[in-house]
Amino acid sequence: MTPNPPDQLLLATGISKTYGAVVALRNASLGVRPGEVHALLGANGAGKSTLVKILTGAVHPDGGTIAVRGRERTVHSPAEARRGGLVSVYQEPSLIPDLDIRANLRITNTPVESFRHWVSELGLPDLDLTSLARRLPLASLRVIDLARALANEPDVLMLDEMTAALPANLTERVLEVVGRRKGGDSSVIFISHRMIEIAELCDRATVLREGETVGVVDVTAGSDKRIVDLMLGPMAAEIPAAAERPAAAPRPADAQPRLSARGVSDGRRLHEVSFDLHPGEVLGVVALEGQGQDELFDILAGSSRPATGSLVVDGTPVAFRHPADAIQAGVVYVPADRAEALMMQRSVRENIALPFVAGVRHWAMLNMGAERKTVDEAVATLQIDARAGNEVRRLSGGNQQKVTIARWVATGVRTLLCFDPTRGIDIRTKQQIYVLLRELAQGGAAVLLYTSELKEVQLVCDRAIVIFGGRIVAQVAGADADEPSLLRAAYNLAPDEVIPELAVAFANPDGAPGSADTAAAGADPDGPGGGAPRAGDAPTGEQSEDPA
Amino acid sequence: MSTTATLASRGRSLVGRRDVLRRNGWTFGLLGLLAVLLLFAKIVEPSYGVLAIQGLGTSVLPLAIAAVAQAVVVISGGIDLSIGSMMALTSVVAASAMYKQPDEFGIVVVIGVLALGLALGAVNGALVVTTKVPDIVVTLAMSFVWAGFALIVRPAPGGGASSWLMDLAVGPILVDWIPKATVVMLIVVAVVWIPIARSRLGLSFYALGSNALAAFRSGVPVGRTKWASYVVGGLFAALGGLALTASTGIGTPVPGPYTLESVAAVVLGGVSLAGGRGGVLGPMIAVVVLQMVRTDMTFMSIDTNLAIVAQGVILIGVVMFGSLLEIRRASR
Amino acid sequence: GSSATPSASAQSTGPFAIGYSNGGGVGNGFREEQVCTAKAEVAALGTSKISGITVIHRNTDAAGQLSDLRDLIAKNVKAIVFNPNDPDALNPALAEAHKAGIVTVSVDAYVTDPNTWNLYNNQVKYAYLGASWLFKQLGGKGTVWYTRGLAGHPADSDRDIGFKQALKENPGITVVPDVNGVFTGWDPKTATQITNDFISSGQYDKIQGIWASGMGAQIVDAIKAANKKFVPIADADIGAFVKQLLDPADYPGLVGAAVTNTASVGGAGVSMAYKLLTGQTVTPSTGAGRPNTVLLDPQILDNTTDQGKADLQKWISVPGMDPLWPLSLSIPGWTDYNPATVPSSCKGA
Amino acid sequence: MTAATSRRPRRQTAAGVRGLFRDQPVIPLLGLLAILVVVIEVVDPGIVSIDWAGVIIKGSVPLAILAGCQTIAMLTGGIDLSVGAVASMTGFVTATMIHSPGGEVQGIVIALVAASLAGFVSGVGVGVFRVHPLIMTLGMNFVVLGLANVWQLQNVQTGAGVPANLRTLGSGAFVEVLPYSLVVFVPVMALILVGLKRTGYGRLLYAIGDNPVAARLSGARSWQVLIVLYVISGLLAGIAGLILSGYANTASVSLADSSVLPSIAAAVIGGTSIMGGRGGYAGSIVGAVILTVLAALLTILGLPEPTRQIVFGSIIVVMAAAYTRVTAES
Ligand SMILES: Nc1ncnc2c1ncn2[C@@H]1O[C@H](COP(=O)(O)OP(=O)(O)OP(=O)(O)O)[C@@H](O)[C@H]1O
Ligand SMILES: Nc1ncnc2c1ncn2[C@@H]1O[C@H](COP(=O)(O)OP(=O)(O)OP(=O)(O)O)[C@@H](O)[C@H]1O
Ligand SMILES: [Mg+2]
Ligand SMILES: [Mg+2]
Repeated sequence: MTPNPPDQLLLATGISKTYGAVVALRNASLGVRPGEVHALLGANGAGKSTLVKILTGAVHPDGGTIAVRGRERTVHSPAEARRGGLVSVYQEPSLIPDLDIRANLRITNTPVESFRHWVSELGLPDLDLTSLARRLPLASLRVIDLARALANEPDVLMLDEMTAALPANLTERVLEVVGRRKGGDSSVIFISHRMIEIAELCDRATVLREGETVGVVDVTAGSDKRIVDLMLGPMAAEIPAAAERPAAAPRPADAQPRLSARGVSDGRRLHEVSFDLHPGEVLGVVALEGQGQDELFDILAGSSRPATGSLVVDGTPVAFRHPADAIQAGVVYVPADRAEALMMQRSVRENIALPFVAGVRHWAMLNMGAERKTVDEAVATLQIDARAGNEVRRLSGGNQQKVTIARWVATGVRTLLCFDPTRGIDIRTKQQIYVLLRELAQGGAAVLLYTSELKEVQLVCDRAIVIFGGRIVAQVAGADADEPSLLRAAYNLAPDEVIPELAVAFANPDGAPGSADTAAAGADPDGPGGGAPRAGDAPTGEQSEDPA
Repeated sequence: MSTTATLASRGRSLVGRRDVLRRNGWTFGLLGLLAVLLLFAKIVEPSYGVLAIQGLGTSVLPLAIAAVAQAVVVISGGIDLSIGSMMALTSVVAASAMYKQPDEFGIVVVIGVLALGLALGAVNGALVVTTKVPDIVVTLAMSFVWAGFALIVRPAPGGGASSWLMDLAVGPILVDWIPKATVVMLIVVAVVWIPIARSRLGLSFYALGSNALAAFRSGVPVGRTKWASYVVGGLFAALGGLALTASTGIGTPVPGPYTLESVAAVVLGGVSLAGGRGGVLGPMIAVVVLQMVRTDMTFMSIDTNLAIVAQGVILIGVVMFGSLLEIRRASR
Repeated sequence: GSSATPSASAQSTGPFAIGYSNGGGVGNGFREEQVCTAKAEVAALGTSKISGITVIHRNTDAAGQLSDLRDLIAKNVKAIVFNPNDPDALNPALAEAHKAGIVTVSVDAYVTDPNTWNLYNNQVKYAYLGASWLFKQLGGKGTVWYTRGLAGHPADSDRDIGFKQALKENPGITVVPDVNGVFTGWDPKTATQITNDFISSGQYDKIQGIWASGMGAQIVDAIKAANKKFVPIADADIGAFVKQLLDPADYPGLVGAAVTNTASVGGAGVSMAYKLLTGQTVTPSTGAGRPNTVLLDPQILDNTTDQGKADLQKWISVPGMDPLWPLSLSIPGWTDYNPATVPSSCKGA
Repeated sequence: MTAATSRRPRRQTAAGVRGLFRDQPVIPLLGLLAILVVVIEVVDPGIVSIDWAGVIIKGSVPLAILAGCQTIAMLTGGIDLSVGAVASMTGFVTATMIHSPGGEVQGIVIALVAASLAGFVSGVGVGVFRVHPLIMTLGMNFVVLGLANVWQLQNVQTGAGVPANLRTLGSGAFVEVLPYSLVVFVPVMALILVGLKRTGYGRLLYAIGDNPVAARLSGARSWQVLIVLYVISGLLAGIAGLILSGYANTASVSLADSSVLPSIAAAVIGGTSIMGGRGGYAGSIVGAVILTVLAALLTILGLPEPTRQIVFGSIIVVMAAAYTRVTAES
């Protein structure tokens, strides 16, 4: 792009923020030009979210200056920022649960008409404005949040891990709508841990490391590696190579499965699901958003009971009434949502040790020494940055995620149910988690892994089952679980069909009219819509092959 | 158009309808219960009639208004344990100021007392917002402070009330069956609350109570809104104090049992103590229900101590019923 | 005051249903005993005269008692006996009762409603008697600790008047902490705590006497626990206190006087209601300062003389009564029951 | 909110101090207590002495135990408004039994069982039926008061009287200095402190208060924890009631009512979050002592009742505010 520095639309310099002892941001800077989509990248704990919060007045910086269109200004509150043209879609949906959508719009002075326009652009054309936010699925909330932001016609739109929890078709819409803004006089700041989206969407990228801006990169075909190196800095070297998956060990036919599901249904979204999970294997679960995988994991983890069907653990049939029963049977669960899994005000130690004390049998005196030992081991194994460790809420998202897993690793896990454990965390941490899962399997544990990041299947899983419309529609061996075929399976399409959304995604990257229909046509008529997050990975993958 | 949307929205419109029922269902239930209790009274005591209904209207007046005050604060995600004391203070001020004064002056006093209520609420709110001490603690402590001031104003009960004010609290209006007190109460509450509820402020109350962080990010001035909720609460507390003076004709410095009873009424009235949900009508009806329960027990000459027990059991029972509904809804 | 002219509507020959309203002090010895005496009187009069009594006893304020009275009116009772939470506040309901031809009797404190009869202990006199006795003990000079009841309560305010009358007559007496005294809130725990603090701060050593408003027993026990010498104390005829006065073994050197504050007003109220219902004449006390009022003059007894001790002993008529309950269980001319029946009549609705 | 209220730069050191205080809330509280004692000594020179301390402790013990009920309840995001009625009931029931043969011990046992039972019912309501603790315990307060009063009316004649041993326990002191109530309080205190810090059950109280979902997913059955919690709370209230009746040498069904609000205030001043998940018992104890000293100060100042109340309330706000500021979360 043009070397001579054009007028910056938004320029933040020397931003710093410390929380107690921890430095979230030290001298971070960010310059955004009019009409560009600007990526904000960084490992977990780099300070991305915090920076965005500062730019929109949600957090007040300790130091630094923010200038919009050359004029310096201090932003006191999100409302003020919005009036000044700085609007952010935060990571956590910021709609008010007990108000309906219309009220939510009113409270942000959002023009309803243009909101309607944007929300249908984004794929929810007949959203009912009178429904309570509390009752809407997360994905819809994210989209509504974005539509509301767009309807406020921001100069600078900031998206913090916007696509992290979105189904494929919605992700496509978001990327496409955002892409369309290029070249205008407003710009977008885009935070994501998915390089592929960055490559598809962004013009330039600012990279944060440990709260500091370490580089600004023009996003081009080859810039990925550069960016990763910047993000990880010296650590880059230590990245473990993608775990070597040994050829699936030949299993005697009569080998007893660790956990088997027999015709499990929940009565609503899950139908007749049966599979075996063997010791020493990582079994992947692939599904578009809302195909019943949540219900399946809830049942396996003992959070809810199956309507019909049965579970068998180590050959003995079980009926879980409560997660405690599952844990008793050695079946443990790592939810995707940290807020569900962690006691934010308590220490890393207490969080990891929680399962030790849960049962009535363990209500008596604790063996502090033994506990410390186990916990420290777990912290070491997962390389948790516990600087801010006496209150988990002060850890960064990535480190919080590690704590949720450490809890079970510490107890010596037999059967591990992981629901999208790498959601919204950085490459390095992801790698660590892959390796960990493999090691657990090697150690004889059985791992069931739902992932929304399809390439993880090939990296980590011995085999994968694909769920669609609440039924298992395919089983794929890990080796040949390449993304296109997984995606086809996930959409329940015959191998030869193209996936229309993918076609759209690169047929007209700048969003030609009509793309909406094609994209919609892609979703299966009767299956609940939604899609594989990261489906966006596919197109550019193929783009290089045959530019349409 | 996309299937996500259709499905989602289909599901949603169903949900939507359930919401409508859900939002008012509890209030309807209370009205039903009230009808039953009234019928029961009529059966046990056939002479139960016009006078009793008018008495009912007067009896519930102070607590009903106190419940509204509490509801406003709770909806906004707070709680005010100083309502009883604020009522005592405003009531003694009113009674002392009106004592042996011409009726016209009474109007001035009423306005002054309402202003006082706003001021008391403003102090509570300012303390809650600026000190960041949990509102339960702040208002609990302030309940001592306001009660102290009440004792300074009037070491002993006494004073007087303008005749027109007392007239407002007793007797029928239009028809014998309509207690004037109830009509007055509904009008006053409507005049104060409806404009607020329709305004951006009312919306902010619910937003704040529902999720403070989301509210802040949506541009709700969190501090000011929380403060405002206490101010409005204070205003209603002052109205409650006036209701006390109106129905008794005097002011009593020792706070009545209104603080905790208002909390109970608010919960029985379908307002979530977590904030963000409910309205002011439910709590008012809940107060009438509580009063009728007492009346029915009196008619049945139930041992007065067992009546106290029953009061507790009913409080627990109704809320238990409510949370059972919640649990069942959640499990479905 | 003029003699009673019972309302025509009331002139009938029973049996009458009676309502009883007590607006506070659930569990409080005085208030509970009051209700018991009322029930005892009903039993004594018999079902031919009183068909039954409906008691509403709960902790509430004047407004709350208004609604209780209205419930009783709606219940069609022929008479309502009540212990008022306020002299003026209940008048609206009382007027409604009068319209409905219901006889109303206020006990333990007066109300200003012209049609209601009042029957109560003279609280001004209560304080005056005790204070005068105390001041006389001190020979008219010295420092007295003035411990009161519940700030803002009518009875407490009346007693304050009486105390100050006696004080005016004894210029040599100084009052600590000040003329407005310190409030126990009629709460035993507070009374104990205040006394402990008073003692530990050394102030106790500087006083020669204590005037108490019903918490005497707690104060004496606190002094005993601190191993201090007793100073003369005037209080009410609460069982625990009188026992202390009569127990030189456990309370050596304790000199004190007990002023009656009988809870039998409950029973007396019922019998007065019956008299009025049946058109018997009731002669109001002269000098009550208000019409339709019967003042029960308190008596005072002390343990300085053997005679006094003997009379105090007589007060403990029903053995083993709850120590927090006032002793004098009957009012000559006003109560018809046998004091021994009071405890048993507490049971049941 | 947190973001909304975050402030301008702070010195690292200040942050350090703050961190220390956040983890050791007792330190600033002891500071406040010291200040109060100094004030009281200034107001009334020579008052602060061994026996004065004894008197303060005597007065603090029942309050501190009741504050214990509130502390453990608050850690789970709850509260216990029934302690007043339960404590009074326990003292009263015991007193009505002393005349029956072997009544004293028997009475105490029966009373404590009754107290635990009341707690059990609250626990079932809160833990199983998910009734809000504020409402559940408020209701129980009515129930217990009513039943206790029925009991009183049934037993007026048995002639209640506080057992001599309870009187010694509540108001006596070893060589006029060390209150005997410490004999009961110290073990209770130790149990609660250790229980919260060193036992699995204590951990679960924090866990449930902080994040019930996480606790559930980790295999904790919160209803069990809550039922046990309110039983313990009832039992503690009962013990407090016994000491209180000895302290005032009085058995009345409303004896402890005036201690409920102070017990909550003590726990909150002690740094236990009424929202759950944060706090501890050490702070509550200091809180209770602070409130007792404060009451003593007000008595010594001989302020008229209205002023007493105003000062009492204001000081609670000021101290809670100061404490919150010192330990504020960034
Ligand atoms: N409230 C807080 N108190 C203490 N430390 C904090 C707080 N918030 C953030 N931090 C620290 O600041 C650093 C940046 O955190 P932040 O979550 O903003 O980074 P991030 O780029 O969003 O990381 P992630 O991708 O894992 O979310 C981390 O080390 C985190 O522990
Ligand atoms: N103002 C604040 N006060 C207290 N805690 C904060 C504040 N800001 C952030 N935090 C905490 O710091 C942690 C990290 O902050 P941030 O929200 O920036 O990252 P994150 O949400 O973890 O991002 P990601 O989802 O990418 O991992 C969060 O757990 C949050 O609770
Ligand atoms: Mg982030
Ligand atoms: Mg983050």
